[in-house]
Amino acid sequence: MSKSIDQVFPNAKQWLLSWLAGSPSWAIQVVSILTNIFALLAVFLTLFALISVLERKILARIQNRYGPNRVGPFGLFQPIADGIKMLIKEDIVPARADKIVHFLAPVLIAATAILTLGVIPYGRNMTPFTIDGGILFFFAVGSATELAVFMAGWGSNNKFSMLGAMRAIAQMFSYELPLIITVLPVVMVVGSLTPDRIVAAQAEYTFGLVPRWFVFTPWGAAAFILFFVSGLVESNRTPFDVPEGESEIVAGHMTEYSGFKYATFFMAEYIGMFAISGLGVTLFLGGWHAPARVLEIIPSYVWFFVKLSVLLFVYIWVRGTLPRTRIDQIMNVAWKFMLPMAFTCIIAAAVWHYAGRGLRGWLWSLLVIVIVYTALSILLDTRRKFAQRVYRFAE
Amino acid sequence: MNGAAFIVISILTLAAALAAATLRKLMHAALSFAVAFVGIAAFFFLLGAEFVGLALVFIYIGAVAVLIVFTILLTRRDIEKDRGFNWSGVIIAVAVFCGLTWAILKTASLSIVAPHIRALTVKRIGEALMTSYVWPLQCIGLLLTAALIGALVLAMEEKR
Amino acid sequence: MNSGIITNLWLIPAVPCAASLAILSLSNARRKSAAVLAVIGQVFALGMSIFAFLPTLQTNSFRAVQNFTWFTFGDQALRLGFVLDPLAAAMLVMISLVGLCIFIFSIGYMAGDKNFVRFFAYLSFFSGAMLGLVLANSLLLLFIFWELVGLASYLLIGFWIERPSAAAAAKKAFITTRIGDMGFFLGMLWLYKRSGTLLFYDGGSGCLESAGLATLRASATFIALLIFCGAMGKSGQFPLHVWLPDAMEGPTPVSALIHAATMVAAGVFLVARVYPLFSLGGINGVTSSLTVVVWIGVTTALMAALIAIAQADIKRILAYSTVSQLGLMMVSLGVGGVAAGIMHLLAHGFFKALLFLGSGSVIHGCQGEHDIRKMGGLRRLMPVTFVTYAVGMMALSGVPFFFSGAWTKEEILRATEHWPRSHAPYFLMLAGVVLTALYMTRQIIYVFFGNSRVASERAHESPRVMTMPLIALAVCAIFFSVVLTPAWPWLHAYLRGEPAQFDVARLIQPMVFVSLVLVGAGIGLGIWVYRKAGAQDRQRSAEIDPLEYAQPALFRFLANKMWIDELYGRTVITFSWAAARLSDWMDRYFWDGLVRGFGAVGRVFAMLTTSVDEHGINAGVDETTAGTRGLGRLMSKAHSGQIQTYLAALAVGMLALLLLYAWLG
Amino acid sequence: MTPTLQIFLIVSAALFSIGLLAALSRRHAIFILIGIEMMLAAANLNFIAFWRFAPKPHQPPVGVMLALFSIAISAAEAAVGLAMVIVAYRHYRTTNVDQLDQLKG
Repeated sequence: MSKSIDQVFPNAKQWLLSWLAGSPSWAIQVVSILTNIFALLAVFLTLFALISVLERKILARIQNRYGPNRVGPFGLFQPIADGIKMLIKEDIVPARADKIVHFLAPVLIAATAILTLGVIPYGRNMTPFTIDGGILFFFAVGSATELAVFMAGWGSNNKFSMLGAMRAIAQMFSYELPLIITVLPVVMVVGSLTPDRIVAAQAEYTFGLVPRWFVFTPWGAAAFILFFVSGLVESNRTPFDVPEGESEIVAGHMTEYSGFKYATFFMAEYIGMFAISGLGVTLFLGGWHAPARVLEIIPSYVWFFVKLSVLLFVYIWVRGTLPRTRIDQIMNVAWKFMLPMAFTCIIAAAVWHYAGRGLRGWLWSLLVIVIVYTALSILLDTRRKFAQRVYRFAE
Repeated sequence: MNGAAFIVISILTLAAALAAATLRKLMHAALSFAVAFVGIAAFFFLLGAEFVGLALVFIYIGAVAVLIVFTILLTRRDIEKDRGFNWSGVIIAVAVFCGLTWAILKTASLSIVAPHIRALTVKRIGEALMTSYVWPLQCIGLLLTAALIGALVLAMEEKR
Repeated sequence: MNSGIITNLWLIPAVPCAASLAILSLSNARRKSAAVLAVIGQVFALGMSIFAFLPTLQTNSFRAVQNFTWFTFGDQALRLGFVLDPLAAAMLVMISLVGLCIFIFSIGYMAGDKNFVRFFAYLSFFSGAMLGLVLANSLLLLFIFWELVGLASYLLIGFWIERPSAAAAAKKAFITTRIGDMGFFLGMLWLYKRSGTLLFYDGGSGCLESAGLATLRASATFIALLIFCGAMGKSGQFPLHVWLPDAMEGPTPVSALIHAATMVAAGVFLVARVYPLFSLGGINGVTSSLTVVVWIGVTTALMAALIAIAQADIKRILAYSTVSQLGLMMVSLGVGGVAAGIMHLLAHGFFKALLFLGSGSVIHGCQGEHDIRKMGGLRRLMPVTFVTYAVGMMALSGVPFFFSGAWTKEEILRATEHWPRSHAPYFLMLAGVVLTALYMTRQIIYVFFGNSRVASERAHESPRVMTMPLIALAVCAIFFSVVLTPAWPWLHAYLRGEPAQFDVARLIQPMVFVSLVLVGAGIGLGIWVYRKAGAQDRQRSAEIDPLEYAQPALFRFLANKMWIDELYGRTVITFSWAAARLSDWMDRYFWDGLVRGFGAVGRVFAMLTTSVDEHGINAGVDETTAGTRGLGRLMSKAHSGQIQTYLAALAVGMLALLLLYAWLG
Repeated sequence: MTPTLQIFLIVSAALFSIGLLAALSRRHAIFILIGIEMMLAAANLNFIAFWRFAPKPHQPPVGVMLALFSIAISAAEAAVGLAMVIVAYRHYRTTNVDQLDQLKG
């Protein structure tokens, strides 16, 4: 019974395709692909709508107010209202803008964001597109985001836009390195770039209770934290939202966009966030596997989305809690701290592997990480640099 | 191998490449350049070299194209519109194309269809890179480091 | 354990050298680090020396070597090595112990010097080189360290480079010892030619072992004498002793370390080390080379003792005393008392270092005054210095029973007494003992007794960092005698490789009484002669010496160091000058004229060929060049500087290749 | 219709010629770089095509390896080349290669 619930979506697709039994093979292929795309868009656009209102509500709660509660029950129809508003707004294009580039930028950014969603396994047998180098595909397509952001900045022919785009590209470039390098230990340990394999490698349980997710190894934990922070930067979220910091440069590269184009940017940002979180779940949090063997009766996709929601909640939580950092601090941390630590994760994973993947390896890799972390904090003089600031005149 | 896909991809690639070579606005040309490389990556996918295609997209769209647009941004003053066009180049290019095509068509042994081969997995490429190609790989690493530092030093603001 | 220390012997010289390099890299202000580094290096050397000393106690005639190939030329391998035997081990301990005391003393003595750091670098360097010299198992390696020691000595004598006299003294020391080293080097070459090896001990085939010695035969005498030249230079033997008193221009710790305790002993050590060469083919232990050694030693010892009586500089007196004692050691070696000579060398190392440091303390207390006639009454002002100095003085004079110098000196006298060739050295040595006691008494009366004079009025005791080494060395000078007494001649037996027996009866023997009488005579004479000198008060500080009063001509002769420097000035140096002038003249007029003559001939030929060139060959070449230049101008038109043109040319070239390919196939 | 090796090669030749066109005809230095990158890509396409159409498969896949290395090298070339363009622009205030002719013979 639980198995059929688990496989309800693949079975439904099979049933759908069985209607085309007599058609040529390419037609079946096309329909299959279209079904996948359709399902993806449906799920994630719904999720986008849901999260956009949830974020506002959670933020409101953090800031001790109510948040949207007028449209529909608990304000749940707010995104629909927002969507209608966005759609019927006037689409303003600056007179001296590079019209084509200005138009293509939101298209490209949304397209890349949605493409990256395609390789993540959402449940048992529920990977929309199985590519041999899925992880590489994720990053290859994701790197086009930078081009899109640049196009937005350039096409608007606006100083704020250009500056915002430059900032965004600078920080995205800087954090793409730790982001990718923190993925490497997982790829190394699993020996595959395929997300399905990575998920499968985390299937076992120690004593049937503690899952063998990579986040529970020292290198995995360290890599996950680095990955998460880099993900925050990649999706331009607080506390790393200098590219669109409204108090400094209006809205960065989105300054000259309005109406539906603006909504597209907004959506692309959220979908990028989903994709990064989804990848994090796949790589470190065991993908769609249940956290304990007994809990496997609950369908796999439910687990995936539960984990995804937890991560998204942390994103929102961080946004509600932390102030915006300065650009030079962001850059410093990327090159001086994140990058060396990311490399350390690779070494620690190797140590873990060669020490037998058991308790011994666990302790050794912990040692490596602790040593490098300590050395780095001494070298970078973090105790002094990150000390609480003393305000001498403000009190 | 799919003929329809081939036609679509080649038209896309060649059109984008031609746009990159001829468009007046530099920025549009650079973006067309990126599109052309997407097309080439698609070719690689079509030929079964997924990894190379992904690497191509990763490097060219993610890095080289961004570098080019940044360079355009930094040298913006005199190039809003690039007027100069050298027609002799067109003649030479066409001549080269004709020569090459003629040579290719003349060689009968080239008109073959692709045999069935084992899928080229990332694992196989990785094994080759780490065994028989490990020295070239190291050399490339060195070269990239040198290029990185060299480019930095070149582009750094000169002290006066 | 044995093999462990043998394979690691190289560490003993290496660590102080490394410390020296480390100190050199420090900035001038890092005084404390420099001193700490030097002392640590020295403590390490001392520890290693004691560690190396231990295995030599376990068996009699212990000897272990560690040889290695330095480099190979042709089919010949040049081999070096380290050796550990009682001789080396005893020297190691003495050098490192005395060195350590002097290092610590220097911290106080040099405290005000602005080149403190450099000083310690040199000291460490010297210590390392000296330790290496002692350990060398190859004449070549010994020579290398010998020269390094010479370099260190040069650097340290000339440490106060801003003083012209110091620079001159350093130069003098370097050149004088170099004259001796020339002989050493020649001897070494000769030895190598004869025996084909420079290793001392090499499992039976070394140059000091029977197989090696057999190849030498008659040439051994000359080789030994040539090597002795080196020893003469380093140990300040007549006639090459002139540099040693001048070397007192260096800082006092340097005098103590180099010119009393260790470096000058290198000559004696060298002779002891290659003793088989000297004694080869001797009858009753008498060979012609050893006879030379004896007479040189006797001459040096007496002459230096005489000169010392008439000196006024506190350090110069000690310097001549050193020369005299070294002569004594040479005599001992020459008459066959090798162990006695080395024993005296070791004992002398302790008490002479003590005396020099004591004089350093005195000089420090008297604001840098060297003249003993301006001191006086320091007994009350510097009690520690006085007591320790007195101990050193008595050890040097050879007061029996309690002081190390006495026993070793008696040992030497006993050996000299039984020399078959002649009894003259014995009696001359007895005279030397009296003289030693005399000049030391004179010095101590001038410096410590009587009234305060010009320089000693504001004298004060030195800081603890300086007095502690003094006390340590004084204790050593006394307790060292424990292993020297005839009752238990442990050191003697140890050096000779025999077991030591304990026998109280041997303590009382005629030589003790002879020595007691002689020393008593010397001291008594001194007190009698100089009894009033000490009492002179400060107004009469320029009072003439009692001896000068009695025998002015003799005193002047002695005070001017027997005019040996002047003699050299008139003879050797004048000759050198003349030779130099002659060479200069030859260079200028004779050889130059020859060269000019050839040049003139060449010039005539050159004129001839020039005319041929100009009119015959050049015309053709000019045409060719013009043509080439025109062609070049034509070609450079193609270099438009336009990248795209080049690129187009490339493409056209490719097209041409394509066409060629088509045409061919 | 299944594409043959010839067709791939012709496409690659066309790409090469377009790259050559960009490098030869445009006055802007960046176009020369773009053209060179396209020519290199055409060569890569050839490598992959020859690998794919080889009657006997290679082990290791030589063509793919060559293409990978060539991509890496061309990336390095692009980085250095663009840095040079920036430097030249800073120095001569132009990126027009016609005016960058100080080495004229």
